[in-house]
Amino acid sequence: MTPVLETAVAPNYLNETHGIRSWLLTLDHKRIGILYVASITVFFFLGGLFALLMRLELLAPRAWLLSPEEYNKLFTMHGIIMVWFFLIPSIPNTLGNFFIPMMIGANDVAFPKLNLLSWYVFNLGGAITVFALVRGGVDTGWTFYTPFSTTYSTTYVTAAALGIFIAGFSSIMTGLNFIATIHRMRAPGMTWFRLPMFIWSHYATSLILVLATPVLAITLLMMAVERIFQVGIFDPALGGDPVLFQHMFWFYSHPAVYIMVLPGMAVISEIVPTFSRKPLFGYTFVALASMCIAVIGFLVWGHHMFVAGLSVYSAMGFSFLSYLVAVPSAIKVFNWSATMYKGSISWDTPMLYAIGFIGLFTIGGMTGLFLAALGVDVHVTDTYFVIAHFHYIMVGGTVMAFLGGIHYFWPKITGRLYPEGLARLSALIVFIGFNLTFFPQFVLGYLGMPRRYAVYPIEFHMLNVLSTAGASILGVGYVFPLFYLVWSWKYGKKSGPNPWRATGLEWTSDSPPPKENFEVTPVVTGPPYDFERMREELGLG
Amino acid sequence: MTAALLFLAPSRIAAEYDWLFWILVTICGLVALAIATFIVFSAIRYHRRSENELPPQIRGNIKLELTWTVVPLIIFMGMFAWGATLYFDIERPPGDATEIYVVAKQWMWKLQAPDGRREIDELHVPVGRPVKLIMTSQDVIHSFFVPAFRIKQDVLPNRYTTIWFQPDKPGKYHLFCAEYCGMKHSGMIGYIYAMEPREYSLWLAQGGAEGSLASTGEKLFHQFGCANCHHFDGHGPCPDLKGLYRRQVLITTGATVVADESYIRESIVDPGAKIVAGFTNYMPVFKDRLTEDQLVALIAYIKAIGPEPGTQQPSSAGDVPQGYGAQPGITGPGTPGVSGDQPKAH
Amino acid sequence: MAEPTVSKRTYFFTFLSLLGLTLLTTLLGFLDIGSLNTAIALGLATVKACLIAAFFMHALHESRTVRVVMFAGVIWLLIMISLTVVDFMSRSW
Amino acid sequence: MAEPATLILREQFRTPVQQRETATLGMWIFLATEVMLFGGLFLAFTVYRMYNPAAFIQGSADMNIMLGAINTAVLIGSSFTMALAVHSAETGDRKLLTAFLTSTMVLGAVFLAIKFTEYYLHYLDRRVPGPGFSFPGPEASRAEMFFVLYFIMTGLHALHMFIGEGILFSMILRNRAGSFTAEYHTPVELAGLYWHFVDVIWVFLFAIFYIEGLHLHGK
Repeated sequence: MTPVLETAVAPNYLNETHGIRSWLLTLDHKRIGILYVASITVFFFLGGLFALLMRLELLAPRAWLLSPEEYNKLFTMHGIIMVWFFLIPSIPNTLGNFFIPMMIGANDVAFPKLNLLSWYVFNLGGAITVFALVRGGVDTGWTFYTPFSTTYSTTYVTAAALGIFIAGFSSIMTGLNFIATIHRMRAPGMTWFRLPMFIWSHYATSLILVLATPVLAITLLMMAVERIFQVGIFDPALGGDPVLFQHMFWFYSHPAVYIMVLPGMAVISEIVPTFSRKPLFGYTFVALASMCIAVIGFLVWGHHMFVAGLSVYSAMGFSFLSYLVAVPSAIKVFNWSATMYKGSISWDTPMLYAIGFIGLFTIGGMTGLFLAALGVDVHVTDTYFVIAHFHYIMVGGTVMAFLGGIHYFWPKITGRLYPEGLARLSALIVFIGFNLTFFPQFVLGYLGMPRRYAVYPIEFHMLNVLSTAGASILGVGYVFPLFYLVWSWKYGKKSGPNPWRATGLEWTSDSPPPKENFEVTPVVTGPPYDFERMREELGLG
Repeated sequence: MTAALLFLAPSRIAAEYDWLFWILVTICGLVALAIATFIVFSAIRYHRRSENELPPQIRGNIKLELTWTVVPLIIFMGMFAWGATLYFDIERPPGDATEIYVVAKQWMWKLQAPDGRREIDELHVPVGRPVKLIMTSQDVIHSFFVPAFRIKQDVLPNRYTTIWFQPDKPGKYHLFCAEYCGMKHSGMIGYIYAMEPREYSLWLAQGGAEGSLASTGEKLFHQFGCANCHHFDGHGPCPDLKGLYRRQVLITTGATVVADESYIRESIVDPGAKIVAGFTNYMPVFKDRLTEDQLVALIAYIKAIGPEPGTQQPSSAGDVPQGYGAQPGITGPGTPGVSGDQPKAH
Repeated sequence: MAEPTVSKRTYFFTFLSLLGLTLLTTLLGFLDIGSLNTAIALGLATVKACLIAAFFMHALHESRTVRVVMFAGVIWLLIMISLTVVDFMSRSW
Repeated sequence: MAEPATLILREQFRTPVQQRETATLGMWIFLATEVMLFGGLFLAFTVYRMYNPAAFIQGSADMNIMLGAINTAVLIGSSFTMALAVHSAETGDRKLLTAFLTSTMVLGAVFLAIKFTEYYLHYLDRRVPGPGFSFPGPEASRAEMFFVLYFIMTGLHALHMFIGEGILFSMILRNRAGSFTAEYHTPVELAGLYWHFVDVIWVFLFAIFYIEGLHLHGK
């Protein structure tokens, strides 16, 4: 039996069954992960298209391409689609779905049917949102602030809210599934402190998903009831308090930021050790930092409301807690850096994305310190400073991590290698384009350009042109991987089970893995990131 | 404009703000630079030289971990304390500030001085005097943002929020709406003109007359029959409004509330909400019968009723002593005064 | 699994206690004791909820993990309500 | 009696105990999400109750305590029969299981019937928020918020009851098909958890909507 023959015919999750039905009705977490990749790719490029149109409009200070109404709808739809239909499911539902069971040595998630249902529910929510978009769009901003959303907007607010409401159930199902899986499905010997950091971070993410998402659901429901029946809940004209809406909205939406970035941290915590060939520095501290972020992250939502009419004392409390939640993020950055120190660092594409992530996340996190400082927040909140800040976290952080993770896990998912040179080039393009797009926005914000402005005073012109120039470069950087990854699925070099010499259980299985993940249930005997085991394989034994 | 904003802070708050801001930029910039240098250094210095390398397997160091937990925490606490102090300064207006009433609506700012001057999307103020803005919205949430003064405050319907500034340098400063408020959000822009006192009085002299805000309020007070029940001798069927402003009021539920602008407003539009202890509520609901502009005038009048009827109330109108109530109201050049406003269809 | 988790007897006494507490809640509600009314109503409701959880829902027999999940739900609810209410209460300070 | 054929061990699990514990954990996590879902409404209630104490107490005094108390008793009774259903499942008594599930369903239906009677009475009293709303006394405008929250919260609870009835019905069908044994009856336990949870929510709704204004009766 020659090796070539073996890899050619080895049954795996991709070739075991064929046809559309076998995909649409699959209960295999790996296939569901790929279904999610397809869905979120569509939403990502849709949301990206909106962003590009917005940047084009902002090329000139006056309305030259779009009317203010169209611009308002574009930033709303960009926000809604990117937040709920790309960022939140981006890493957990694709890489998380695929690799959580593999990393803990299980052959599937706890509730496979729920997993598939979650994908259908997600697409249903997306379809309804896109329907709202096609019928005329929404112009409330992704934050749906009342009373504008309940009383004044004449656009498809209810339909969009319904789409998000439904997608929320998909989030809840995924979070529930992951928690149950991580608690109950671990292989023998896989104790909590032997779990890869990827699992810890996803566990923290799932906690937030299940505890925060229901609050969004009920908030949107109340908003819709108010809008449809014109009874008072949040509208002050009807006896309500619009600040209550903001409390409820940010009780979800601030933790949601951690839903988006924790999985990014999960991926980086895998890539950095593998490509430094060193265990993750301060494993216990990084693991606990994830949990701290998940818990303290629930106590800080008020920092979105410092100028919204929050009481001064309440604002002080929220500011204080916001600084506390910055500590675990700092701990993570320091530990990733320390992991690289004295390592054996390869410059493969995933590592380039990881390095980019650490740098950009650091800038994003540190500008968060500005926004958490009460007095400083007053001037820069609701300006482009905030836009730049959260794009450094969401795009510079999560999207970089997603791309890094896709490249890192690509050989495991497809059994093929992507073209390394092209991939490095596009990583570089993304990094340059990103900084050119968003760094000028920090300056714009400090100079006082408010967000959500379709037209703007002339003094902000130059920086906006720079930003738009960056956006076009960024766009190219995102289209590249789409093409070469699809190409390499068929024509890429065969990778073998462990091209990176990584340590996790997922790399002990074939590439692509068999349907049941492992031939025999693995038994775990040692700590994670155990590169010592490799000594013999490396010829150093 | 841009350069002025960056380097010439036109108010004390703005100058203090810039201090904190640039110190934060320096600290964060240095740390970010250090991290970036360390990572790039590691990536180059420890670049993998052969496929068979196995570097020393270091798993952690407790002392280091504690250091980079505690040190950032201490720095963060410093940032928190400084930021909170500045915030208190921004949020708490000095007692002698000129009070400007701001009514925001889609998509314009209506600003009224105590002497009755009305401006739209423009505000003329003399330098060197604190200005307090008492703001409400007629429709959705807006946000009053003057980048040059580093101040911003959301403007909410059915409630008064306040912010203050004191321009120290003359100039023309942008006023933006910073909370998305619908189609022409980006058009809800205006200017604050800070003028030398001499120019300011010249400018004042150009305008036409209109009654002071409080005297408009007094007219409304009689027109709507408020005076029939609210007597100033303490014997009427309704609470005596003398010296009400800023006083602690005991209400029927046993709680006390401070009679600030929001309380007075609530007591007019929805009298039953917080009834003064010992009184029965006979008052009609004025919810849809008064415009925001009329409410503002009424509140200015009620605030102006000092402890003795007829005397001027010192604390709220302190900074316009010579003109208050007596001086003819003046409208800014080129800005027609608006009376009432268009009904808003929901 | 031959041995049932909770005996019929316990179920029956739980049921009786719940009915008794409902009656007590209702009767005490008729007294005019100011804000104590609310406190008593909510306090007794909490006792009833605990009885249902402990016996009907077998919470006492569940694993530690499940108990953590229960407490997490309640604690997060309290976080949301208390931090929001603090804002509304301290606005006029 | 144990019938091995009905004990389905799904392929992702290694042992039946693991399968059962995972399912129970999943259900409890779901209930935690439900706590947060209703939690948002309880938060809104707390805030507006704080704003308008008099209106909320008067609104509560407007409730029909007789129907409310009876309904609470009915729902507690249904929880009792549900607990007994789980008991019968544990002892493998299929006949009793069907009997108890059916009585739980009947009691649930009685609850819903009474609840909708109440809604109808509110409708006759013009207590339904909207243009037709009316409430005696000076608190009318603020009492509307009480009724908005009342209808949303009890309505969402009633929706959960309907879903619960559906779940119970499917349990009865599965039991008649012989799916449950003393060894395998996890679905019945989970249905029980759900049903009891809906009961817990009602206990709090009863306290905040019916009890607070009772002392105003007869005044």
